[in-house]
Amino acid sequence: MQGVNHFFSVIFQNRRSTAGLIILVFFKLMASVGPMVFTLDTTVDYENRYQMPSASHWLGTDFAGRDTWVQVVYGSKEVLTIGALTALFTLMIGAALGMFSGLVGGKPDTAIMMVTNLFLTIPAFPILLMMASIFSIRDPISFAAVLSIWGWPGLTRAVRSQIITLKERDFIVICRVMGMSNLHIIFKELLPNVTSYLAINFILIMRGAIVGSIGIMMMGLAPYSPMNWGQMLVLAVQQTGGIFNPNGYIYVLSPIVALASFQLGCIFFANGLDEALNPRLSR
Amino acid sequence: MQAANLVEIRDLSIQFPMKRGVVQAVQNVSLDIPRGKITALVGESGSGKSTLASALLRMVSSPGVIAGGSIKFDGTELLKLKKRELREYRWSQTAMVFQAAQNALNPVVRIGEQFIETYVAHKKERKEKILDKVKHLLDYVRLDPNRVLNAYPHELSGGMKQRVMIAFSLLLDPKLIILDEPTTALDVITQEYIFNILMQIHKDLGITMLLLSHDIAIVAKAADQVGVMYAGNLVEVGETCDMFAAPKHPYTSGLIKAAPSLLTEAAEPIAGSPPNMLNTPAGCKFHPRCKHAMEMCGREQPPLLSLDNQTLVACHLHSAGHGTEGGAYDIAAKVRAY
Amino acid sequence: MTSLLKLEHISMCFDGKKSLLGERKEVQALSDVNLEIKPGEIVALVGESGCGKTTLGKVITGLHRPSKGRMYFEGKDISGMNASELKRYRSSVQLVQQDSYAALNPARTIYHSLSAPILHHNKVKGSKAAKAKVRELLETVGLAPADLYLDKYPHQLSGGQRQRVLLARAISLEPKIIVADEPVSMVDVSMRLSILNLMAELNRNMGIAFVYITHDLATAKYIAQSGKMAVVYLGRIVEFGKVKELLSEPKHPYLQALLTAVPVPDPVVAKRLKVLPLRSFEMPNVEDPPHGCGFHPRCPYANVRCETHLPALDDYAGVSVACHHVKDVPVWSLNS
Amino acid sequence: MNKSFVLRQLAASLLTVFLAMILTFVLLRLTPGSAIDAWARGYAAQYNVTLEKAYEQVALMINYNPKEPIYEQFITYVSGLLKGNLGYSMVSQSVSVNEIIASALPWTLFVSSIALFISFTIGIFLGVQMAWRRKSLLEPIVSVYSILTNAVPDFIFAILLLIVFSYGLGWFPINGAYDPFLDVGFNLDFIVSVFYYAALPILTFVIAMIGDWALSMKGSAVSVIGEDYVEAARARGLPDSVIMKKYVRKNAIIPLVTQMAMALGGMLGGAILVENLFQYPGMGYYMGNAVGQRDYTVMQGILLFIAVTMVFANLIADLIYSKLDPRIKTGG
Amino acid sequence: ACSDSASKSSVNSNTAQTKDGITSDRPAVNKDKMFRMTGTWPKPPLYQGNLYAAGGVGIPFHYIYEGLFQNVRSTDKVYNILAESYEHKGNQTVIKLRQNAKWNDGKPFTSKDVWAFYTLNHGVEVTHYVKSIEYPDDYTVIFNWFDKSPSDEVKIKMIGQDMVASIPYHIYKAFVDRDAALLAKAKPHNDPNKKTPYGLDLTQIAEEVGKVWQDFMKSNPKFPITTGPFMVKKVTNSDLLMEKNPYYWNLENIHFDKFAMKDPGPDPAAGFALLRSGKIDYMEHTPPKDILDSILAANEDLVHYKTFDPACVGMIFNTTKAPFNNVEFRKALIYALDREKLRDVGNIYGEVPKTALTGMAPSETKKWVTDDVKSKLTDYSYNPEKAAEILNKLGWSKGTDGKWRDPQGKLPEFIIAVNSSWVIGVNPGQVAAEQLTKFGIPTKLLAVDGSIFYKKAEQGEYQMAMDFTDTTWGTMFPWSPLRNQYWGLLARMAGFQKDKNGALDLKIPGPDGQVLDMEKELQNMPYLKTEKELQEISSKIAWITNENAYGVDFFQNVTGFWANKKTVKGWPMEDQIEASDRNMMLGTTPEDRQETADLIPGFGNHMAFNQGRLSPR
Ligand SMILES: Nc1ncnc2c1ncn2[C@@H]1O[C@H](COP(=O)(O)OP(=O)(O)OP(=O)(O)O)[C@@H](O)[C@H]1O
Ligand SMILES: Nc1ncnc2c1ncn2[C@@H]1O[C@H](COP(=O)(O)OP(=O)(O)OP(=O)(O)O)[C@@H](O)[C@H]1O
Ligand SMILES: [Mg+2]
Ligand SMILES: [Mg+2]
Repeated sequence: MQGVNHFFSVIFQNRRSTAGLIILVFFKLMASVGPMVFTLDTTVDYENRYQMPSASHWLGTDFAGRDTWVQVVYGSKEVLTIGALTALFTLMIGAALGMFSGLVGGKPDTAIMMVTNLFLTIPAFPILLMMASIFSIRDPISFAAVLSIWGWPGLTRAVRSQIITLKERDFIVICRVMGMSNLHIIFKELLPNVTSYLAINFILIMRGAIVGSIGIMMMGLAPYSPMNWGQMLVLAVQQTGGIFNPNGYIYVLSPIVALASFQLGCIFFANGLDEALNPRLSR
Repeated sequence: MQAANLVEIRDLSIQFPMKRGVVQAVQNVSLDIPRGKITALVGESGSGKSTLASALLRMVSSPGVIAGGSIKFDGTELLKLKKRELREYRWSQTAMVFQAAQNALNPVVRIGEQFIETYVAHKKERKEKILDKVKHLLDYVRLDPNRVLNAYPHELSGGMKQRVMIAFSLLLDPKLIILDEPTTALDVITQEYIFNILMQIHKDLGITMLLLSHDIAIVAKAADQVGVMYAGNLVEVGETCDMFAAPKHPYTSGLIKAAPSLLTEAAEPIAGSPPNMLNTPAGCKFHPRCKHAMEMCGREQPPLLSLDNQTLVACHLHSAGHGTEGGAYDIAAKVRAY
Repeated sequence: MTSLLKLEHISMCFDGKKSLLGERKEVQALSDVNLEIKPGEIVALVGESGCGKTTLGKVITGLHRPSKGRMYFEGKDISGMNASELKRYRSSVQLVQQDSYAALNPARTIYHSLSAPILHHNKVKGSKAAKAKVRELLETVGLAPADLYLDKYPHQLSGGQRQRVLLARAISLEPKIIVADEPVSMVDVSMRLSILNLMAELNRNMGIAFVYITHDLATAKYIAQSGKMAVVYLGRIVEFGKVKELLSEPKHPYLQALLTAVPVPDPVVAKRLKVLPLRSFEMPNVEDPPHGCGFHPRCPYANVRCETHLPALDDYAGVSVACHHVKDVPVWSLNS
Repeated sequence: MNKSFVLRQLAASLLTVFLAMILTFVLLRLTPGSAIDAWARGYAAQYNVTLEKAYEQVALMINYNPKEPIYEQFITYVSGLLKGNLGYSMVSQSVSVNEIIASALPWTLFVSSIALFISFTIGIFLGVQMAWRRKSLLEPIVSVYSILTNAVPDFIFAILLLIVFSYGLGWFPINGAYDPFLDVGFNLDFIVSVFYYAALPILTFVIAMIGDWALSMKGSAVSVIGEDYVEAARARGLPDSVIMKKYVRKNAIIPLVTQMAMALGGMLGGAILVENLFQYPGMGYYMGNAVGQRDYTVMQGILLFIAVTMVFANLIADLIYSKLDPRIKTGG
Repeated sequence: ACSDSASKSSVNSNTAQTKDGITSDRPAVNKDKMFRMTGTWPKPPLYQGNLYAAGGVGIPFHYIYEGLFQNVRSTDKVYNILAESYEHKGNQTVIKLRQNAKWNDGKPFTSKDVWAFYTLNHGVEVTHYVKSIEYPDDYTVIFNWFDKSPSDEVKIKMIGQDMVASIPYHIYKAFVDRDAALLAKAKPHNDPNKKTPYGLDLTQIAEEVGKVWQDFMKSNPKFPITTGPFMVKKVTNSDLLMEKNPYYWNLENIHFDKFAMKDPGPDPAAGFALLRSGKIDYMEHTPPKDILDSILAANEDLVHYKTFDPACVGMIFNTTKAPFNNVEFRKALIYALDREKLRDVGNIYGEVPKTALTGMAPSETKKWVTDDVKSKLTDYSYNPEKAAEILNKLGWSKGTDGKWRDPQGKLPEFIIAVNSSWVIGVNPGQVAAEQLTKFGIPTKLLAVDGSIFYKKAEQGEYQMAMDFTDTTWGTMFPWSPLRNQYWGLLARMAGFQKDKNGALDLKIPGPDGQVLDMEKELQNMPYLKTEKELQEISSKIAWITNENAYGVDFFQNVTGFWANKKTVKGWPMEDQIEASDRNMMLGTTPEDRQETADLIPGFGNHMAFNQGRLSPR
């Protein structure tokens, strides 16, 4: 409890991280509560396409006369889900391998690092495209799985080097002197020291995954899901001529702005998170 | 006729505004550094020694600010120097041997070049001429110039780097050299060796030195005059021998007694722990740890007063109304065992 | 009384920097070290930086497996111990490190750091008992009232307080011996003595033997007044004996040089210019140590024999010294 | 430079390349419903041959016979690779992957090295300025800029640049690598046209990368500025310009060298969408087409090629690194 | 040379354009006599000069290759191209070739080349109906049909499908001769229903024939050797340059010296930008209305033409999957779709039919369905009440949550699958899924990658699959769309039963109650001689298709093209351009439609050029 209070007090001390938190909470609410507040009416209303913002259409309407704001709201859910799942998968693989590799050392470490380096040398984006066509993407889970397949190596390397420095630290050495078990060392001593790092990475991977998912949509390798910012962007930019219609600019910009502000929130929050979760910095 | 004091610090205050409050790293400190002498500042870690010294170069690290006071260096007011004057002043007037000398050299530039670029920043000179001078200086600190000049810093041992730094400090024939714990990271033999060199330099060149240390034994060895700092305050200033013979401030005597020595068996720690600099006690900063603390110590901060011509002390035991109570504690001269 | 811990011909060799194709340089951190520690004894290990003190400490605590030699704990060879004996050895030999900040997990509270080992070793059962025990430990090391410290993070304590926490942790498993590796070199001057006093107290009251590692001879003298002292040079013990005798009458030229270099907090004595009885101030390269006596390149008394023959650690006037010239080396005194 | 260090690095690099071979090989074999089966079936239908025959023909094109045991397949594949044969396009079967890479690589190298150089130079400059003047407006501006450029995929910039400068103002060509009406060769008109046509792609990459470089450099420079030697340099009265150049920049740039190698590799393979928008005949363009057409051999060949490039770029980065940083003198 | 207005002079130099939109005596705008358009092609190093090699030669195809005849899609007109004349003599068709036709390398085009084409590329449809093809002299080709032969009209249209001048004998002699020798070894199988080349049993030689074909494919000149009006000169990623073929048999009609093609890439905006800036003279694409208007507004020289695409965007039900195996259920779904809205997001110019699916494009039913049957075709216009009524009758019930449950009380969840890269399909598909969901039948659109979609759709993986429906590409007679529906991909999507011989096993009562064997009727169609016979059978099939609701047309597609009237003249209906505000209506008269269709490369290849219709201004 005290920890939670402390956490928020640190977050709120920093203007950036406060802004970040507010933005993220806003999007989280958008994704969870939004669909209950706004009703999605997908009925085509061609006559009223590309309308400018008004009281009834906060962000105007799209190429088929549907409310853009509501689409952004409904889209946030899928975007956030994909991002969060990707981050989760990546973290699970990346952190587990990194910790194992760093702690065990020796041959397993060499082998894991070899594979990690290998993955790092083969560019991610083409592989993403390849994966997207190998495993047909159907839902946010498979989307996230594909996005995380090539996402873990960087994290593994970073976690490993963290663990290696931690491992030599005196407080871990003492654990060995005192005959503590490896499990204790991993979960009670090491993990708390990398949580802040992992939490920041969670946010950052999430944000990378969202950009990646848009690339995949752009190449037409992901399922059509108009309530996804990425797909909205693809539709607006490539398929419906939003960029040729001055009235369509709001429609084109909506997903971009939503994306950019979400990422802004991620980065700002990550800045503060480091301080909040890291007792050393919070003097 | 030159003034006897090279540096006169008056009422200097330096603050570090932090998120959780302001650190008063140096508080109303007044200190004279006599020309041609070695003045030492002792005090625990965090007592403000380095901060005070950095003010002499006008290099208080951010977010620190000099909140008030004045520093007269050889008659010039340092705090009023313009940017350009300041740059010229640094190193040519006051040089410094840093606390972490290990890291005071640019790791990717050869040492010789660092000497040259520093020289050139201040005076026009031919490269060969400069090199001659540098070689001379390196010789002086008993290093092999040919090897050192072409070396990168990491190729030298800690003791060697420290000696390079000493040579460096002499490069522009400054009037004052600040030695900020020049041997903390080194072991005893190297420490002794380096102090021998420093003393030699002092003897040969008569340069004024300001030595910062928390090791009372080092101070005893090197300094002519000692200032004792506690929590940003200067609590006592006096001649070295006088001070060791008869420390006036309870903290000073505590420090002297707390130093284990090969000479004596007895030693006694100072109770309590150093103050939190963000939240220092009211009144005399030392009173929570002081055996002789009185009611007024928690209320009023004692001023630094002159006891006689030589010694200054900031302690209510010695301020006017309480002078008689000095007998309450016995810091009479110790009988040496030898 | 049998020895608590006995080291026989211990050598420790580290691989130098790796190079796949090039030759592998080795660092001989310890060579043929013999040392005996009796229950409740204080042994100070002194020597220059890099001479192998920490390595020896780590060998004793079982963190390094020596490359040669045997180590006996209560008469039993460590390498031949079964699991329960090993467990006993492990909890009987504890370590206190130099950097109290690094030695505590920054992400966990003092209570967590202290309770984990005792719970793990079943010294207490349940969190209630653990809390009581931790309180007791904290109070033993002078951190009273304990409740003030339980929920603090390491960075919220001062250096001296943290060092006390380390000692509390070290004694929590009721050890027989504590290796204290420069426990006060990073503690503020004003508080060094109190930590040393605490250690002496633990030694006296609980009968815990201490191996006190330092390069500060003055503190070594302070804590090991009645104990013993081993002077380590380039991985070897070059002089060993009672602290008092060693300090009043150092035999080995190296110890003499060390003592000369120690500054004394007395301006009258200190200001006399001392001449170090040394030919060179630089330590030899550990990767390529000199032949014969490791000290010969720096020793003012060295001769050809020193360059070729390694002196053995022999008894001489009640202390053990490893020097060919014990008899010829002039008597040293602080004033010389 | 230590010889054994270089050799060791080289050995590690070769091992990675070998693993990359295995990985791309495995990836191809993993493709759904076996792309090779599908290919062979299609082949049999199209050319009216038996399935067996089709497999043989397909085997010729992909460098190994999918009917053989895996290790033999791999050996055939690798021996093909050793002869420098990356296989043939599955779509245009008379064209080898080698030919495709040979025609694409120069364009990509041209654009990405210029873009990298420009963005790196500007980024470094901005980064040092940001670190040096902590309170200036530059910091927040560049940070927000960098966040935005990271948030928006780079092809969006390409589209925007096209809309403004090409479609709108008409200052730059719509796409292509050079004026088709000019003779290809070493003549001034042609060279000018090559630069003219590359301007927007380069600008796209520069816009997308500057922020990152600036931020990386800022991070690195801030930690350098916190180092004692910078403080010491100031104490020595060195002018700011010297400190910034010789102390801050020289030290802060070192960790970025490896990033640079990675960035180059990333651009070789990652510029799919951008190169496609500009119809720029680089690696990403062919990669994108191969992905679109499921031309697995081409994808595999290009991936392998990029992996090899990356490995050696890293190797070179390591060597440069140890040149720049005298502290890294590895080896016994 | 055929410029009709060059001589007209205008005194008023301010009036740059005369009433009919043609410039006067000002210097030529298009000095280079260049025609510029957008297109795609395999990018070097993948570009090569063999039409049959994988990847082909791209859009330039339409301007460089020729056949004996040219069929025009949508209007069904046939032009003589390399054939000067033809004559049906019993079971023979004798074709006289133009004597002045040459390959672009200067070699004459002869009957041997025609023979070579049908020998090497013996898989084309015509060969299934002929015993042999002879070339008695250099300029005569004789097709010897089997005894039971298609109608004369069909014969010519079948030959018209083939780009005969694409395998120059002088280049591919070795392969042609090898193949001819192999074919000579094969024995006839004497079964007229088995459609094989020249009635031969090829199983014995299949392997060797395959080898020849494969070797042929790998033998590529750098650029195609063709007889068409233009020839490829230079290829880069973004540009392809062609020049007038100096050997062209009808050279005086070709008014352009150069022909430049630009690939705008994946961003449609690039193409539009080229148009606006006047950098191209022609582009095929009908963008959404807003884009169209903005482009027209941006460049006054542009004109947009439209024409009906004889195909619909629609979807097919998988009749093997419950509940789609129930025709009433299928009907209910169709009634629940508001197809006007689907059209709005798909292609605003498209037209929504009242019928569900007739097997042929709605615009064609006018011609091929008799009035009698027309009146019997069920009207499937949007009618949710009717849909609900049907569902209720089927035992479905609508819950309070607004969702329908099947008779077992289960909540259905349906999928409409579509090829994700099919731009005009995806949006209407999504809206269709939303409409069904809103109606109370939860449905999702599954946009599947093209590489997987067709395979899975054929295997009956999806309940509803989208594609072009009622397609009438190739030649226009009703056989083509109908066989598409019952034999082709659409049939497999619908899951029609087949017997063990692979024949369609579908016997259904027609409008008059008489049961039709669909396989037999379709097999017989090409042999029908009169239009009346054709109308009769196609009417019946149209009725059957519509009543059985195998699928639903969302809307009939409209395609169009852009023209630049400043640089090129001769565009269709030039006199109406200003009147219709440069966005031309769908051609109303057959002549207008013909003129427009001829110009679209996908419809009429290079007719616009070799008839001299277009010329530089
Ligand atoms: N850059 C800084 N930012 C914030 N606080 C600082 C900074 N530099 C010094 N301080 C604070 O100022 C006080 C005095 O520090 P200073 O370094 O002068 O002490 P010191 O006596 O030199 O200690 P040490 O013996 O450890 O070198 C300390 O409390 C420290 O926390
Ligand atoms: N893990 C290791 N790998 C390689 N060499 C090592 C290792 N640990 C110590 N050494 C080397 O062994 C020698 C002895 O080191 P040790 O740490 O024991 O010295 P020390 O006496 O404790 O020095 P200090 O007073 O600086 O702590 C040194 O030369 C050191 O470089
Ligand atoms: Mg300091
Ligand atoms: Mg040590």
